[in-house]
Amino acid sequence: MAKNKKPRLELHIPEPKCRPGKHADFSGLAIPPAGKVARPAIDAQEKDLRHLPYELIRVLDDKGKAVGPWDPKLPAQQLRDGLRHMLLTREFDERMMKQQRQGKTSFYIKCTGEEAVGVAQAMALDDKDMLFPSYRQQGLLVARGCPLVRLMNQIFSNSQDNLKGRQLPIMYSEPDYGFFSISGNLGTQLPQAVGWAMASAYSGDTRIAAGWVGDGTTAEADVHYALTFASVYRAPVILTIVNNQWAISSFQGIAGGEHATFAARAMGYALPGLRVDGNDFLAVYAATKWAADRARANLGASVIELYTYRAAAHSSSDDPSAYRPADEWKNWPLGDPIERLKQHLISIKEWDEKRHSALVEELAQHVAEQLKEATSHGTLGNPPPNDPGSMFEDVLKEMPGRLVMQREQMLALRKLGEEN
Amino acid sequence: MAKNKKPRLELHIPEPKCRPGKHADFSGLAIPPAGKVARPAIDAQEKDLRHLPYELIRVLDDKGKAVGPWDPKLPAQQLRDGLRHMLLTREFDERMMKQQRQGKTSFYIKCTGEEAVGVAQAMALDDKDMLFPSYRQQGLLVARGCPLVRLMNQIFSNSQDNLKGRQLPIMYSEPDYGFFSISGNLGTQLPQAVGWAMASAYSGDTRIAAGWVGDGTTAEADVHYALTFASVYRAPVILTIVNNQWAISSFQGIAGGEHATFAARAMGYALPGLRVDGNDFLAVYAATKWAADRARANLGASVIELYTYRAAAHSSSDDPSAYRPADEWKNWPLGDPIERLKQHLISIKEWDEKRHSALVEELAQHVAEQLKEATSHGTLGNPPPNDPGSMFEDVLKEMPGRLVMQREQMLALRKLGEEN
Amino acid sequence: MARMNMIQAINSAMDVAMARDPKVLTFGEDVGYFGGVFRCTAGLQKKYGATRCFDTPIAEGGIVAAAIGMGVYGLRPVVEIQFSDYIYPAVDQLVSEAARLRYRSAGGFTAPITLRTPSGGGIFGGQTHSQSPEAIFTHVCGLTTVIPSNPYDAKGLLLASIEDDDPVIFFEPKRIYNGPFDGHHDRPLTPWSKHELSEVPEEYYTLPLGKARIARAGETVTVIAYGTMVHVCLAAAEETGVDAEVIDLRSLLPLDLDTLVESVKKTGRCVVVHEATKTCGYGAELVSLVQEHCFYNLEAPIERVTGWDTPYPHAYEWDYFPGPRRVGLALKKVLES
Amino acid sequence: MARMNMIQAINSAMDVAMARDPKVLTFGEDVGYFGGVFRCTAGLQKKYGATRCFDTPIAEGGIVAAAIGMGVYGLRPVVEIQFSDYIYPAVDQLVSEAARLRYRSAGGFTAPITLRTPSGGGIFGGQTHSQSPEAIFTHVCGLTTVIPSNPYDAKGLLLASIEDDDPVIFFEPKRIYNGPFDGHHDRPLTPWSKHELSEVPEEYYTLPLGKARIARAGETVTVIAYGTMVHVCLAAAEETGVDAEVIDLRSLLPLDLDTLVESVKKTGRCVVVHEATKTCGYGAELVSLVQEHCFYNLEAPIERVTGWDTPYPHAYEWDYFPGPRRVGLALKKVLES
Ligand SMILES: Cc1ncc(C[n+]2csc(CCOP(=O)(O)OP(=O)(O)O)c2C)c(N)n1
Ligand SMILES: Cc1ncc(C[n+]2csc(CCOP(=O)(O)OP(=O)(O)O)c2C)c(N)n1
Ligand SMILES: [Mg+2]
Ligand SMILES: [Mg+2]
Repeated sequence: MAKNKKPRLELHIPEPKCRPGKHADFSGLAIPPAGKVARPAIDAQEKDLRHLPYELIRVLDDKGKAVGPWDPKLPAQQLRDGLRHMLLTREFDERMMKQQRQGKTSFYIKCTGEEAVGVAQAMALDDKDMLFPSYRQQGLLVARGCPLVRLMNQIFSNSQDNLKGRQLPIMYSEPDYGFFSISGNLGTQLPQAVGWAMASAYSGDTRIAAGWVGDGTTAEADVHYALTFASVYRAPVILTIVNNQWAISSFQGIAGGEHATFAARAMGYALPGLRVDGNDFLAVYAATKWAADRARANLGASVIELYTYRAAAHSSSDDPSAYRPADEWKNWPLGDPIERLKQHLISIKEWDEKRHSALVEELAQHVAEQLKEATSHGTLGNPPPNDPGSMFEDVLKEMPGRLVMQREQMLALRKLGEEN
Repeated sequence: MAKNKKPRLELHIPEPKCRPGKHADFSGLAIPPAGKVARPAIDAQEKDLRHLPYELIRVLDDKGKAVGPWDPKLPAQQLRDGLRHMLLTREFDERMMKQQRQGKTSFYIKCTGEEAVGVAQAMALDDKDMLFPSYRQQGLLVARGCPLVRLMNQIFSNSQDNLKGRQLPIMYSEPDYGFFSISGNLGTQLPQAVGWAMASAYSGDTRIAAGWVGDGTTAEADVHYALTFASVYRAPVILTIVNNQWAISSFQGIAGGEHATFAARAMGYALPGLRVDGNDFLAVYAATKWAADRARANLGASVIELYTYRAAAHSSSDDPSAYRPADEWKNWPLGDPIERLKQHLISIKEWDEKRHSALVEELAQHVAEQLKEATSHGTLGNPPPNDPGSMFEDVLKEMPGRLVMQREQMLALRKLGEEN
Repeated sequence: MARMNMIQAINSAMDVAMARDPKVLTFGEDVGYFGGVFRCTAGLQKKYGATRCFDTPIAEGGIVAAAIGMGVYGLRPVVEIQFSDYIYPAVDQLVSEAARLRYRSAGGFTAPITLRTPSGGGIFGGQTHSQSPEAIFTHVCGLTTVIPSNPYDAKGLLLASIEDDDPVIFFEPKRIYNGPFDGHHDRPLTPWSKHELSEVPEEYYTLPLGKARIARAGETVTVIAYGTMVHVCLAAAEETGVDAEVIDLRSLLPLDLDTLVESVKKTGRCVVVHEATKTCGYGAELVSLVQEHCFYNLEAPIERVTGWDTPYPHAYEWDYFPGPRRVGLALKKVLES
Repeated sequence: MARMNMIQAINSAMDVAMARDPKVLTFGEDVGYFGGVFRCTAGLQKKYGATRCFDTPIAEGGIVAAAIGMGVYGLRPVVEIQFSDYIYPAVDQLVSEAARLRYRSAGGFTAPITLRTPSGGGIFGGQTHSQSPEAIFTHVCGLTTVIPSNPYDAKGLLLASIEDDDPVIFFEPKRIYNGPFDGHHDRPLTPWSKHELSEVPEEYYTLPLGKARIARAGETVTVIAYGTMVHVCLAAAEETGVDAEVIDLRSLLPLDLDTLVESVKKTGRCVVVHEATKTCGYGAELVSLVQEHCFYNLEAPIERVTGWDTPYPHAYEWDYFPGPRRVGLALKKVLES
């Protein structure tokens, strides 16, 4: 048996470079220049894609120029649409967080700084493709044209809430927009997206699926299930990992990102793993389009790591100043996806400050109107929701006997309460 | 939105090359020559180890010569010990499967063709290192000198069974031999091994841990948990994936092995992934030693894929002729670990046929004696186990009131039964 | 009509379902080419092709998750969990997702999936091939739980489960796959072919979920059981000569409460029997409901006969398994008190 | 002695345990630098270092598995599952491993781990921040289940749980972290500081697991409750003027059956209250045991007051939550029948 002298072992606990009090420091972070990563054919062999998880696909350079083989060469109107959707998403977030602060609802989650994720990916997919998002891709719904008032009604659990007041705010479910019911349980939707994609392939359909999880969520079993099933059955699905550096108060090193990239997970399943500048609208669009074309060609699933930064608090219940430097976002080297696309549009003479402020104005107006309408249907508890009996519906397709009895009990109790 | 014309999607179901009726065909399988893979320093950077999952570490060439940088250069006596342990393991398996066939116990599992796994890995580790095996590494116990009669008593659930007749045969638990309680639930032991290793590091101990799962089991959540925690906390642990090509009736393609190697899983977690000829005693020893040295030097965990073949039925309940060609093992290009080590010893003049048959004879004798002793303590149900009250012990450290009552009830019932 | 054992009846149900509806497919560990370790899917891959009957990675959670996604798409997947002892990795997808999806999406998305899994002991399978975890799922609203006790019911209930628009967990008591085992392990097993309920139509039929079966009409005590225990209870009634009314629940949820209440109001006495561990087993719910609805009719405390509150001990299988003698004593006890 | 709320009491228990025993460490999602989303581990990393209090990957199953491995090594890990709604991914490691290890290894290996997790509703957390899954674990032999109802008990029971040599699931009713919420959501919450049981010794002490507390002595009806519901039941007794004996179980398993039986034999009437869904909830086991042991003393059917058999509906929180009015009506009902 081995007889070498042995050092005492030590337990390693990953720590982020900076905590509150210190200034943000991204000096260690190597950000490769835009345009440098080759764009393989969608039918390239897996062994020729193994470099991708260690690169960073970028199209927009620091001056806002689109460079390199990944430039999707989108018509200016589509770029302006993207800008509009991202601005609308941000304005919506601002207004709704205010509502939460004013006690009009119990909970809210912003995607500030990550707007390119939902918006660019929705635009790179077809309207009929099925989306299995986490709670931070509201940009998908905005880009697909879902009326904000629908989302607001859900957030307020008001009389027009399509989820009948049953769900936590922002846990949208929008079948008509190909947007799956958001689960409060992290990660569960990812292998479901794979199952949906398998069903589409089983049925000889042409629609593909896409699923999203955050960096922290990659540690859950469901992500491993999704990768395994997607690989084994060559499912037409795009699995996006939104690496926004944080999982509530835990930095991505706690999820395994200290030495590995999340895109590298793909290699263990012989899937392409694209690592992409998540704040670069064009890069996100191009990578998603590449993966979609691959899936549509029966070449199977792809993993996309979108490298971005969670500019906002985790949620309305969270205060990041307790665990990270206040100036991190300001110093985040990949900037703001909205500013970068705006700069690009201006640099190609398809946009200017005047039109921009007009647009911002118009969108603020629009959100205000939608909010007015939503509020007219009520906000959380005001008026109190008036159909408590509906609480017993949809547990099963037909209400079982015991729930019929329980509903009667509950309604009797309510009546009694009103009498007193 | 994208408007390219779309082909109908198709669902891919992996299928092995051959099924019963056909002859085994491994022609597609590229087996690189021995000695060709470089042996990196244990403190090599992760990025310099990324080729390993796609190679196959081999030491013994087709003539039985030990070649290349991975040759552990073991003294002849250790090689003879290894041969003895492997032969003993195989003889033990043969005899116990016969016992099962004769109705002396309910269940048995052989590791035929995979003896190098348990034996070489146990010999490459220190006796105090903690082992978290699956049910197919009985070679670990043989190599650590656990008396066979102990294992036989457990298999027979007889009066001397250290597990008091509670466990399915072969689900050993041997604390004194650093061998963790085998679980009937696949994979659960792997993240536990990582937890144990974290505890050892937390305590400034020098002992490392090792865990085993099969190719099929890699799909379970626990394997992902193990890789994640081992990577994040740099746990001193060796995670071995025994790729014996089959999971009961499912070939390794169903586990994700159609296009990827299981060693490649490691890369997603920035861990070294060594892919090794699992029927090459010297290669298995050398790879395990490399990983152990790395762990002891506080450099963290390693993943080892041992490429081998399940020569036996899955278990006594299984008949492989229903799902794979009868002659697969005969044609398995990596041969038989025992034959290969024997050939090597003979080629270096440290062994000969005479000594070999004498050893085989001696071991058969030994197993027969141990079996005689075990049988003298009874076999399953004969005599019926005589301490049913013990069934209620060890549910908790102290027996709770409800179990005391239930035990009384059960014993009363038994008495009644004997009276009738 | 043909004579079928439970395995053949289940296989026939799958065959009929797949022939009738292209949206039905089945998958799980070893279910494809091999046809399942208990052979319940034998021949289906050959007949319907690999995309409709296939092997899966060993990931129970992934199997159920994929099935949910397929259900959302509009298919009707039937998955097999090889042993119910291995259902735990799938609990999150079953409890947090399958059971909640219709509710949380207000009917916008549903998971019409069926999960088949062999359960129960009596086969010397030790603690990881013998469990009866049904009570973990009957606590979860949104799940339907079915447990047949014979080939005729197995086929009719499985077809009904597959057609059900919500998730169904279909437990298959593996000890009675080949015959109506009554707990007398020391006697030869009578094969199903000798039992009237092995007369199974080859064609399509369904049995309603939530309708219990009176396995034996009786006057003096009501015995509530399901799965293997139905046969144990029938044997106990025979052997004690107690005129027990033995009710086979068939499905735990929905529960046929009316049949139970009617019977207990008649007999005034009740014994609840299951193989699962006692504490918080499904028997606790049955006892609670019976005392709630028949309090003034009860003449003796309701007895529970169950597995002991320990893991399933390999060598002591028959001291653990609730056999006819234990049930018989309970019958006498409730009659004497 | 100091005034503590539940959070402070739990934090103090952790502090005392870590100071006394270097084998105690704690980890979970956001428990390290940040100190937990409910702040129960605040300050511990600073005081004891990162290797004794740290963040984990978001993998509840991995957290429990790692804890089991550490327990096997000889440590006493205390893990936090951020919300009990997220415990399901850990069910396999808890049920198949932690609960069975001592048994299957005949005492050769054990898992002396403690799992802390906030449970229950009343905070408008919707269906994934409000669940009470205790009954899934009380069905599993080998697990101990504790639920405190006040700061004094919380500290003493948590220290006892950490010292226990077997796995303990320690539920923390999050609605009473900051005050003894009695269900009157329309009134301001009285802080713990106004409650006698917020008097908590700073130093070490333990309370035995399996010993219930008579929260209110009474003569006419026995009310069995735990966690938040204890305060709801006390309010119900006050407001109805019913002389109820309110029993706070403190631990579900081990169960203090003697105290229950003694009380029901005295009162002849019983109401069981919990927040979890009714069917197969822990209340079913309590009802079964009481009718088994007190059958001849019972003058009315035992009533269950529980959460409805639906997921927790966000906007209808107060129609779902079993409040004092519902409990009060049940008290009257058992007295009138
Ligand atoms: C199964 C489960 N465990 C824990 C939680 C609590 N939780 C909600 S969000 C979150 C962090 C997720 O981080 P990440 O995946 O990076 O997504 P992000 O919030 O950054 O978008 C946690 C731990 C949960 N919702 N579900
Ligand atoms: C959680 C779980 N699921 C399923 C099973 C049933 N089962 C036992 S062994 C086995 C195959 C395992 O194959 P592999 O991991 O390759 O190990 P091998 O038998 O080849 O050594 C299966 C599916 C189990 N024991 N546990
Ligand atoms: Mg994140
Ligand atoms: Mg295998």
